[in-house]
Amino acid sequence: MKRTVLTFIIAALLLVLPLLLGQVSDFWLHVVIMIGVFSILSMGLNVIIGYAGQFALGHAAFYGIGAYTAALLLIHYNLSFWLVLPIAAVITGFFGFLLGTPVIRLRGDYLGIVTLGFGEIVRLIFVNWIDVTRGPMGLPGIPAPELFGFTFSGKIEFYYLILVLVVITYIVINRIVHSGIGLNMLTIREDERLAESIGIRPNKYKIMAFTIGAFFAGIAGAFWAAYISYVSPDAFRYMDSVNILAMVILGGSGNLAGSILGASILVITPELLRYVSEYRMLLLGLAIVLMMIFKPTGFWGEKHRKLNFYGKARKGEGK
Amino acid sequence: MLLQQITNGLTIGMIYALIALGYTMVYGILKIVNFAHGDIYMVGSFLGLFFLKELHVPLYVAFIFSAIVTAVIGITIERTAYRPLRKADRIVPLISALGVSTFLISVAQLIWGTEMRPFPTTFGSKTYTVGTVTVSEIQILILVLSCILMIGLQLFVKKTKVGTAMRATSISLTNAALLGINTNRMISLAFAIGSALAACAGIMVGIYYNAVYPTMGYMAGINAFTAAVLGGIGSIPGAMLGGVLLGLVEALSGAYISTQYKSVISFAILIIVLLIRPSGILGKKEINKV
Amino acid sequence: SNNSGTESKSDTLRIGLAAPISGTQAQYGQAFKNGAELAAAQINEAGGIDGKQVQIVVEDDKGDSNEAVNVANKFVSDKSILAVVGHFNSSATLATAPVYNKNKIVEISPSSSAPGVTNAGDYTYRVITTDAFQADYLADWSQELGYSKVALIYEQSDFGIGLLDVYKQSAAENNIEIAAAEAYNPGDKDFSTILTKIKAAQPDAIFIGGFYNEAALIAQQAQKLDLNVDFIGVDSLYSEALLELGKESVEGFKLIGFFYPGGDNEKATQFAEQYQASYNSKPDTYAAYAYVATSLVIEAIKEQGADRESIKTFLDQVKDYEGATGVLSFDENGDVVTVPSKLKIENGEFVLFE
Amino acid sequence: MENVLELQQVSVKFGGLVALNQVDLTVKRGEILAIIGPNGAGKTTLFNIMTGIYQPTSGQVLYKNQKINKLKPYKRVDLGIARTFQNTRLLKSMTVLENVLVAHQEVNKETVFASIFSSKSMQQKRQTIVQECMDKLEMVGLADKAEQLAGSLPYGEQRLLEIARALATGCELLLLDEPAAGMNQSEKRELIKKILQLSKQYHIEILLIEHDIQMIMEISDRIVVLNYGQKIAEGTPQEIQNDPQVIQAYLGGEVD
Amino acid sequence: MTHSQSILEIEQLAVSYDAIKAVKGISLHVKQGEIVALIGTNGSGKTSTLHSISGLHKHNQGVIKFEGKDITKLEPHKIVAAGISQVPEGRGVLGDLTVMENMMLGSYVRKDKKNIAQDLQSMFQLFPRLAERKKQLAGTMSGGEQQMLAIARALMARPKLLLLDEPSMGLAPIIVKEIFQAIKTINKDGVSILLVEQNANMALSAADRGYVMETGSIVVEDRAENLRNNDIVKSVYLGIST
Ligand SMILES: Nc1ncnc2c1ncn2[C@@H]1O[C@H](COP(=O)(O)OP(=O)(O)OP(=O)(O)O)[C@@H](O)[C@H]1O
Ligand SMILES: Nc1ncnc2c1ncn2[C@@H]1O[C@H](COP(=O)(O)OP(=O)(O)OP(=O)(O)O)[C@@H](O)[C@H]1O
Ligand SMILES: [Mg+2]
Ligand SMILES: [Mg+2]
Repeated sequence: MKRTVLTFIIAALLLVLPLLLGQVSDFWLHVVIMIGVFSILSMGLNVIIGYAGQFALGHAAFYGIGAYTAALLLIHYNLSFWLVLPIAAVITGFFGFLLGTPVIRLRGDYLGIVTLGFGEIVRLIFVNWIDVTRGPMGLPGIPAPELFGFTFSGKIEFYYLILVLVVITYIVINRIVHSGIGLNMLTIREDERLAESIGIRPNKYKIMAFTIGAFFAGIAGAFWAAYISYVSPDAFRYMDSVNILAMVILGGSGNLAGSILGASILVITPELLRYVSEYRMLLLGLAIVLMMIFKPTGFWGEKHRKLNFYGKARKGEGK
Repeated sequence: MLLQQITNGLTIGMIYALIALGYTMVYGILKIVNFAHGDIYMVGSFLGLFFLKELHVPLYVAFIFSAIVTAVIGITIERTAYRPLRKADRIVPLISALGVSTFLISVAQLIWGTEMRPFPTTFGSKTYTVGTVTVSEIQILILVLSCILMIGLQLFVKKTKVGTAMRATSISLTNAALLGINTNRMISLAFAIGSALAACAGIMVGIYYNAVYPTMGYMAGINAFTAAVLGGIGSIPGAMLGGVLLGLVEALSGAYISTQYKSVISFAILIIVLLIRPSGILGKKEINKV
Repeated sequence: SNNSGTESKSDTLRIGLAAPISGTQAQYGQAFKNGAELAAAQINEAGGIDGKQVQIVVEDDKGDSNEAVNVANKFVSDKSILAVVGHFNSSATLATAPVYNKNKIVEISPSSSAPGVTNAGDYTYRVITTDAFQADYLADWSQELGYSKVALIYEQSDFGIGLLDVYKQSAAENNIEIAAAEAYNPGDKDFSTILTKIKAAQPDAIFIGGFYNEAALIAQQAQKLDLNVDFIGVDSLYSEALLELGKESVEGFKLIGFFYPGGDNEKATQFAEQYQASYNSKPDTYAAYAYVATSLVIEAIKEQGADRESIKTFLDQVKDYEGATGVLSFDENGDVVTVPSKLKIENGEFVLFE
Repeated sequence: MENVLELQQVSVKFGGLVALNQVDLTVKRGEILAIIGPNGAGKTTLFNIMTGIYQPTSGQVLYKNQKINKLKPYKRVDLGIARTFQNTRLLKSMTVLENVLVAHQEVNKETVFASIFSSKSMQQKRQTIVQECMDKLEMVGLADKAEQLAGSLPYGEQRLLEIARALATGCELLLLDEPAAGMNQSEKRELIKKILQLSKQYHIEILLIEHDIQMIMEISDRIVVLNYGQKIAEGTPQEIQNDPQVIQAYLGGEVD
Repeated sequence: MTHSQSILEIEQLAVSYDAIKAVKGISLHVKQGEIVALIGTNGSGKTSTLHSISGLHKHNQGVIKFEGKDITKLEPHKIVAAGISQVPEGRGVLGDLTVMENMMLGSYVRKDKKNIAQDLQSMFQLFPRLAERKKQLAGTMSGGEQQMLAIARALMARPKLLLLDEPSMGLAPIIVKEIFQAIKTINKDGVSILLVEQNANMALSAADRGYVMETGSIVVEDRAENLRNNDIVKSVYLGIST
């Protein structure tokens, strides 16, 4: 009951937020939109890291693939954004599958470095495949989405779009991780060998995690391309991957709401710290260390993981 | 040209290896990837610069001082940023390390500025030409010192009591403590050694390129991490081999294939090697006994 | 949410400066900041504009288009910001151009030289010439210098590639053979592979299509490899750092310069002196460009009042403005029109070539 | 009696060490077969061969007359082979119930599509799954701890949870590696009852490694004795108890 | 109560894990030269007690004294250095090290270097299997072999007090007999022993005294031979129906 009320209040707030922020400044609306983009990215990565336990350091590459796919389709083929969005997601998901298939044999840090390498390779392809990507010059002039003949021109439209995308992402991933799939992923995260000996195919679920994570990164990328109307390789660097990773961990790996929280913290904090100019990065560094020390399992860690695979089947859950 | 390229590659490789050694030290014992390691290397390099330029000490003294101060910094970082997270998931210190890295870079920028700084020593610039190959003094120093440090470290870890105790600590903190090992001290020691090695690498690189700057740890860190993994993370000869291999691959692919794609090629090779040997070239296979 | 035309009500005149204050390009950001702040300090010392002080509002874009867009949004939604000086990278300028143009606020880049910036929008200006211009100029000069075989080392960025493309084309017209064209990725510090390759090709000169830091490393490493050729480059090499880092290895470098103190441009000499007095170091090209860009905005406010739109009007009308980087005007695309000098390094100093 | 599992001339080598040497072994329908032998005799290795953790260096493994030598561990679970571990292996940060759920075959069959558009029938199915898993917990006496984290269970209960988990796979052949280790006599008593119940009531074949000779005598239908990787004896509890070779190698001189 | 000749003295020890109270204020002691058995049902808090003694678990109440000195707050490695060794539940061998390295680490805190080689020989005599497998990685040893290693390693420290957590677990009967024989021998050499065991029969026949724990409390304390005739002990731990 209390939960429903809370959900309702949050929903109402989110709906009127742009009006409130519109009064303050466009900038904060932009920040909120960025939170949305990173929430999708970190929720996707959470499936890979928080649930399947696969250490992936190349998430920005998927984000980039989504953005470039969308940009190229929108610029060269004049397709509707509403068609491009799912296509970009599917193509990116396919890349997730492609990456996942060979590397699932690797564990821990070995996987980390390979995904990092994958991320760099993808970025270098963006940089060097000039005929298609225009290399470091990037792709400018990506057309804005249209809906019923109405062109998205302001931030408010993009805000509602990202809101819808975040909600869909949350619901879909939430259902997946709270199903048998999620349970099996958790098992693999904890003990892969054990998983095998109770009948779970680790490879299947690892690839699935990569595919799901990449799919949603593709959505975020496509949105970003349309929103900024320009893509260039420097937005998809290794540091961006690490940043998304930090969002997952800080918010609490294995908890989707945590990912949104993590994205919010790590998008807002640097913006707030702009007021201290020279000391900005120094304080950001300190802030990250302090947050981790005080919340080693993230703000909403594992403990908040809802055991609702069995939903109402068992009442009185929790501790 | 081939021989010259091999020499070039070997030198870069040795530098990667030296940084990778520190990586492997810390990784070997705590099983965390110390993302801040590259930045510790940067700090070591700046400290070397400071001792040479401000205190006018001889080069070898600069090496020693910088190694000591950097070791202390390494220990401090471990105490403040990693130790409180000992019980947390292995991935958590990684993020904390990221914070440390950001912090170190900005501190360096505040103290030393953002510009690239030259290294105030004339040592190392003398060159020798043998046939078609030109080698500089500093390249020779890098090769020799790296080998000495590696062999010394390997003997220390494998043959001494303290070394064995360090390895015990890396396997299980609890069980090592039950044998009377001061695990905290072992961890501090690993950080100290890793950081001191990074400082040595930092100074040598500073001399080699005659350039020190706050973000120098970034690429170095990634390359060293790659080298450590390629050779088998946690293995000292592995770090060495991985570093040298990476350096050679970069030089040769740059020379004969494409300079734009040389990182692509070295990552591709890394991936292929790992697919064949999932724990790196000299890495130990995971014990598979239930 | 259209903010153009709103008169600032506070007593300060605020100009935005977007630059990579942190990250791997922080040094250029620092130069930007110094140059821009010097321009503001000078007008403020002189009593400001109509009694109002000029304030430079610095925002860090890390040289990353993601961050740059954040910064742009921050600037445009702050109604007191009159114009923005920045960004450093062409990709950042391109990424933010839609934001500035939509909000009708001038963005004047001191350093984004990529050809693409030309069409970025009506409110996008720059005080640096395009890569095309400089590369073309350099190719002509190369012929005058009598080079018949030139090797290129360029940064794999919009900047380097831009230079490469144009130089290659103009070189062909000037009967210069391109002996090799080798790219490096931003952040690379080891050029021994590239140089060994180039050594084998035996060129007359090497064109460095990158920044002064890398140029210094390249020269030093070339020396260690016993590679003795001429080096040429564009204005991105003009920095005290090149001399300090490169020492005797950069002796004889030939480069195009727009900013050159100590020559016949008094403004440049003045700026260099004032800069030296304020920051105790010599300015590089980027500090000078940022100074010029900021000065132009200040000039606009002085002439046309503190209003976003009228700053644009002013810039469109600028004719033969005498600044630290030479005499300049803007064409209809907001690109600068100006004439460079030829420089070389002699006895550890930049001197006029001839 | 038909053979459920059959090992033919199975050998396992680790470097120079022969852990199993040409072992023949059959598990017959409905029986409880105990494997005993000194430490390091190769008992656990035998389990590892059967469950696919190790591949035999030579020899054949047959399950219901089908060759399963090369089958991955999870495929063998599909066929109906499940096990517990000598050193307990639980998902310590997950709850007791979740530890059992993850082993349930139906949980493995859920698809992405179905879980996103989670239907009524799916919800019902999940309820059945949970109920079945609770039954397994009930059986080992851990139902009231379903919501506790597995890592906080005392050692003995961790072993019971392993059994519940193995049962949740819907196995037909259950391999228990020292299930009574760390239990006292009365707890062992309980365990014996449960094993017998599993065997007789649920018709599960059980293969059991144990060092508690009294317990072995009480529950096993047949005993196989290993020593240095070799099968040195096989027979009924009575036969084994009086086998001089067994007494000498394993029991140590006297017989209780 | 004080026991002047006690080597280990625990007073009102309480151990908790977050909300769970595993040990609820127990007092026990081990006299110099004694073997004391601690038996109890699953989850009664035996391991928790041992962990508190060796300093692995710190969220305790109460006082633990060793040779009269308060060790409650000492770090684990200092406690080992003071003379307490533990054979942990689940063996705790260092899997990636060889058998030999594990053994040598056992003597890590020893000051008398001379006798180490000799002690090593006597351990190898006690457990010939370990001598055969000096170079094998401890993690690949069989369960029982690991148990032998854990015991031998703890003894290499030449402790004054040895804490054994279920040493007979996973061992073949013949080895169990040998180990209990060894425990008695070690004890004769002057080492005091606190023995946690499920094999109550063996434990009580080796011990001088014993405690019985249930759900965090000590319910019976007596001389070992008396405990063997205690009704509860007989039915629950010895499996003799009364
Ligand atoms: N992966 C491995 N590498 C090397 N040796 C191994 C490996 N696995 C097992 N061994 C050796 O093989 C032998 C048999 O081991 P196994 O675990 O099967 O013994 P066990 O009969 O189960 O003994 P216990 O009763 O002590 O558990 C042992 O000597 C062990 O050291
Ligand atoms: N790490 C832990 N976290 C939470 N609870 C724990 C933890 N370790 C033990 N417990 C709880 O403390 C109680 C005592 O456990 P302990 O391991 O001391 O029992 P024990 O007597 O050694 O049992 P066993 O004979 O099974 O080894 C149990 O209820 C157990 O669930
Ligand atoms: Mg075994
Ligand atoms: Mg216990």
